[in-house]
Amino acid sequence: MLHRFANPTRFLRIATLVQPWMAWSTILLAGAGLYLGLLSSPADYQQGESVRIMYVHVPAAWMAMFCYTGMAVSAGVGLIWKHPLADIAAKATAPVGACFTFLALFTGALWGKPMWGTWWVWDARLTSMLVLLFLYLGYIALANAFDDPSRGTRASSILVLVGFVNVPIIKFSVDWWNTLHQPASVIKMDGPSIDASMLWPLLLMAVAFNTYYLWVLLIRIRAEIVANKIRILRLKQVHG
Amino acid sequence: MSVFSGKNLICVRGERTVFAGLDFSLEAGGALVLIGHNGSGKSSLLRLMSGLLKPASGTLSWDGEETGEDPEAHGGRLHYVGHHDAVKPVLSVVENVSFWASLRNGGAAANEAARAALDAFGIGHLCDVPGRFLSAGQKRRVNLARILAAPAPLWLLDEPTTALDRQTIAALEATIARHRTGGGMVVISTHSDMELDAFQVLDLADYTVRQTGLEQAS
Amino acid sequence: MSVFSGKNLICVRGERTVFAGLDFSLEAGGALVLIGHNGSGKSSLLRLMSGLLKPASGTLSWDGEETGEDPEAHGGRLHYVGHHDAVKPVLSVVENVSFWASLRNGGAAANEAARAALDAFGIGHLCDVPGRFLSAGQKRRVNLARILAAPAPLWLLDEPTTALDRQTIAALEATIARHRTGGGMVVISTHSDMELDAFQVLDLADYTVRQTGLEQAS
Amino acid sequence: MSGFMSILKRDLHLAIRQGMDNMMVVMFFVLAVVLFPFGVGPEPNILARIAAGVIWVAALLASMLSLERLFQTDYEDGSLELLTLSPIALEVIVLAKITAHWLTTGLPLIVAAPLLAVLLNMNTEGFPMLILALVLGTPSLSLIGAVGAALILGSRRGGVLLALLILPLYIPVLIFGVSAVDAVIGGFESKAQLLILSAFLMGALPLCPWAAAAGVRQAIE
Amino acid sequence: MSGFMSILKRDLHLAIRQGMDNMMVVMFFVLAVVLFPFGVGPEPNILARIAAGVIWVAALLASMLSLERLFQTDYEDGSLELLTLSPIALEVIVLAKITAHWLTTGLPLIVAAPLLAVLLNMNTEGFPMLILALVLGTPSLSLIGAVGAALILGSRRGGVLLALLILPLYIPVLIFGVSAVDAVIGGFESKAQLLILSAFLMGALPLCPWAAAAGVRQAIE
Ligand code: HEM
Ligand SMILES: Nc1ncnc2c1ncn2[C@@H]1O[C@H](COP(=O)(O)OP(=O)(O)OP(=O)(O)O)[C@@H](O)[C@H]1O
Ligand SMILES: Nc1ncnc2c1ncn2[C@@H]1O[C@H](COP(=O)(O)OP(=O)(O)OP(=O)(O)O)[C@@H](O)[C@H]1O
Ligand SMILES: [Mg+2]
Ligand SMILES: [Mg+2]
Repeated sequence: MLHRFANPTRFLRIATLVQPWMAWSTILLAGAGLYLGLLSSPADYQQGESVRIMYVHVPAAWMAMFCYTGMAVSAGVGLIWKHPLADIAAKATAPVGACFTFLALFTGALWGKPMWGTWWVWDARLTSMLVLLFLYLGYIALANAFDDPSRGTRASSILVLVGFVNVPIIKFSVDWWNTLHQPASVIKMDGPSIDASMLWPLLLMAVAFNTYYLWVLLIRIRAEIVANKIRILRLKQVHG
Repeated sequence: MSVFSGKNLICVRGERTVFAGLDFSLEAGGALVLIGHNGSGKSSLLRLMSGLLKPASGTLSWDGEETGEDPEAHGGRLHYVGHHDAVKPVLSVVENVSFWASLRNGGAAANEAARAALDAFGIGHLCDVPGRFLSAGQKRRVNLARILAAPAPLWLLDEPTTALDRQTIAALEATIARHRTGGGMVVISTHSDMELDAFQVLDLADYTVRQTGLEQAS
Repeated sequence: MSVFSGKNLICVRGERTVFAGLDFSLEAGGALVLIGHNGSGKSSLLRLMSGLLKPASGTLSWDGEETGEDPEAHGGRLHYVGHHDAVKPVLSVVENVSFWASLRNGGAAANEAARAALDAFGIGHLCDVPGRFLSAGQKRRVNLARILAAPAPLWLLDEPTTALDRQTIAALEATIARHRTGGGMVVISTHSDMELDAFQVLDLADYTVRQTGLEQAS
Repeated sequence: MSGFMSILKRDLHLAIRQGMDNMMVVMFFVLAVVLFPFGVGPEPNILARIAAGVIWVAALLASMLSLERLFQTDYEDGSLELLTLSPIALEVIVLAKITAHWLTTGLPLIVAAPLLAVLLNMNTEGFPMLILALVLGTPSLSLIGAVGAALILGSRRGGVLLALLILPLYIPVLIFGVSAVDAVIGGFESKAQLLILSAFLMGALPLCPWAAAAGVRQAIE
Repeated sequence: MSGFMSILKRDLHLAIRQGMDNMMVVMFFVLAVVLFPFGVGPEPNILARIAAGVIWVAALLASMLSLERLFQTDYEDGSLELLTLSPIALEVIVLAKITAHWLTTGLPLIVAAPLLAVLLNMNTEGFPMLILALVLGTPSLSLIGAVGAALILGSRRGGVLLALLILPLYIPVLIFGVSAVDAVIGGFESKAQLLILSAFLMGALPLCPWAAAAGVRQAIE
């Protein structure tokens, strides 16, 4: 059994070192981003104050897709190279990603009410984003649906890979179909088309969301490794 | 002293008569071993005795009273071990056994009884392991522990030694002997040798009952 | 002459190591009998040999080539008999067997091969009976007929005598002897005695392999 | 009575150990409702018009799906045989299993319903009645479904067959459940519908466990 | 190729022997659609408006229900292990099983659809497109569903979990299937939708058998 957790043990040492850095950068970046975004940046000439929802909505939406991509990569690594850490990382990411997705949906709906006059429309981007939330939930459900946890890991890894088809659809849905949702204005080929006074707080928040994710991820991975160890010790105890 | 007997039993399965005109009678402390080639109707007869299967005709009676009249009372006085082990994968071994015991003991000391029964079959150390982690033989032992955890006078065992190792078969034989000394009855179907004291053999090839002394079955 | 061998096999199930550092080697015409108490890992080792389970580490090889490289080829050269009998209740006995034969023989004489195999296990008369009407032992015989209906050099049998009557066990022993004379190999797990010629015994208590002459197993 | 409690406790125990499983019934319910806007298009007024109907149909389907396994696992692993052979009346055993099932799936469904009503733009006046109708209706669904679940034991393709057997029996519950909500939204009384739903429940309570027990008995022959 | 045919033949054989079972998928489909007039009331114009959506949603649910057992029985009776150990590539085996499944359930569904469309008052102009869209869409449903069916093998609460896994993946098929029909009824072109449905099918055809085979392999460990 030891060989399986040789790597995680080394990982635990590194994680202990990195974790406080992540915590502090999250606090500082989010503080700065929120200050710039909510207080010092201008209100939009079209959208008024409600534009400030953007500073949460857009990073959350990015993170939702980023987390799923990360899960797909980890799942692939876990399936092909059987790296235990990759499986644990995928499993630990899922709830965080689901929360980001929910946050993006929720803030989007909040924003939609003043902008489009309705909480929800069934257009391609919103729909594919909702599908993403269900994919996260399906992953979590499948990973926990087996008596043998390693079975759950393998089955759900395959699911993530199949569901990854959805990510490019979210990203490019606004280009393929004309919808209510506006197309990309930050991440695109010919540079961002957004004013610097809005771009900076947005980018700060995006980085803050990222460090927050890494922070939580480290905590969750550590917890998962410890839980695994406990389970194995307990099994050893009862089986002698 | 209680008597369990069947008269002129006919069993029909899948529109085919498996056996007809079968008689048997068993007294307290007795043992009946069913032998016969594959498909001769041993499992069918055991299910019939338990009340799971209804005979096409003929009567089964306990102390002269027909068992079909009060199926709950009959269920309460027997233990049946079939091909399935009824072990829940998410419950621990002791929870599995004590649930069955609690249905009969009224829940009182079910837990202690379960632990004692598991010890008797040599899996006391697995008490807190979930059922999903067990091998074929370990599951069978849990199933056998169930019949020890709550007393009942009549045991119906369908090939109980399946998947068991030598040691556990010996433990089972000892358990059966104790049960009979206490006035219990047992009906067993088996293809392999089991060491029992004075028992009757019912050969399903010709429905004859032979009395056997201190020899080996089958 | 082909050789089937495993080196330094480690098997992990449910996050627990079942066995570690296990070696074995089997030549054409050889037989390996797995013994060990309940839960010692006999079934796990057989599944590992078949490729259904992947070893946590260690290698399995056939004529020096790793079996994991080409799982279809490995599947083609073995027959596995596990705890489930894979008998479809709505198909007749001969349809059941000939389907499995047709996957290997390319469908040609699958039907005749199936009938011959069923005769060998004494259930030729049940050929047209649907699977749902079979008793436990009859199902097991259908499963065993499957491995006779299409030839394969390696037989992996997990407690094949379960539910069989004496006569059929003798028929199985004869079949295994014929298979080995023709250069086949066989790996068997068992708790009961089987009569085999010169075979190796692998005891899962201590992973030692013993060579046995013309005696009884276990 | 102690037998009833033993089995109820064990079934709740199993449900809790299996953690996610009951959540999943609710999630199916949510998903089935959410499919409709995809299917019929997002126009709020049409959605509002069919909201109560869609929620009830989804509740029916969810209840049906989850009932499929009510006896199935016990049947497959041999527990059902042993339960039948226990000294407790089979009717009591069946009733305990149904109760456990409703507590772990029916209740969460009722909690989720108002959220879905919001999603479908349902008139908020109908909310209390929706919940009340579900409280009266879902136990009937569980009871009726149990009969179907017992009847299909041992048959292959269980799910679809079960659907076929019990969906027609579900229809009256559906009709009065929906019309209770629609009546309130339309500004009418809905006492009559509630009385009928209660009458169903009162009728199903003694009848269904008995029929389900008979079904179980013939399945394990 | 002969392996593919062997398995296809055997699965069709099993389906025919089990007689009622495939009929039942169709009957579930019919019943689920028929529930709607009860649920949303019998007004013809509302029914006509939601007809295509309801038929597609019912087709999704029927397909999902019937797929639950695609590998289940083979898994439980040990046949799946033996199939995996046969000299035929598992991907081919899976594809053969999916084909047999579609032939025995997808096709009858397509035949029944126009009847239900009449029942729901759907505009007759949409009928040919409804059939065409179903012909292109249902194979994708079978293919995607097979992946889910493989992944849930051996899990607790199969049916509901399956719903959770594959309904989200069904949504795109639903959306384009419905909008193809609605476009024709509204007097527009629906080539784009048909192209997208075909693209789905082309994508699913190589991807899904592969993923399903991977799922089966890990399930029988
Ligand atoms: C629940 C509804 C909504 C969902 C699910 C949603 C989803 C998303 C997603 C996934 C992105 C990331 C796109 C990318 O990286 O290319 C995004 C970005 C964005 N969303 Fe939303 N959104 C919603 C509502 C809204 C509303 C109402 C507005 C305002 C009118 C809005 C404005 C934006 C903006 C400005 C971006 C940044 C685009 C960019 O610069 O790349 N969203 N949204
Ligand atoms: N599916 C499983 N998941 C986790 N652990 C398992 C599983 N199956 C078996 N085990 C465990 O692996 C060990 C070996 O089991 P295995 O079935 O190989 O034993 P066995 O030697 O065949 O025993 P038996 O004689 O009882 O058939 C046992 O301790 C068992 O508890
Ligand atoms: N469910 C069933 N439906 C129809 N016929 C059955 C059924 N089960 C068994 N049979 C038939 O009834 C006869 C007796 O079967 P039974 O299972 O009682 O035999 P058995 O003596 O226990 O055999 P074994 O030693 O193989 O376990 C057999 O011929 C069998 O074909
Ligand atoms: Mg038998
Ligand atoms: Mg074993």
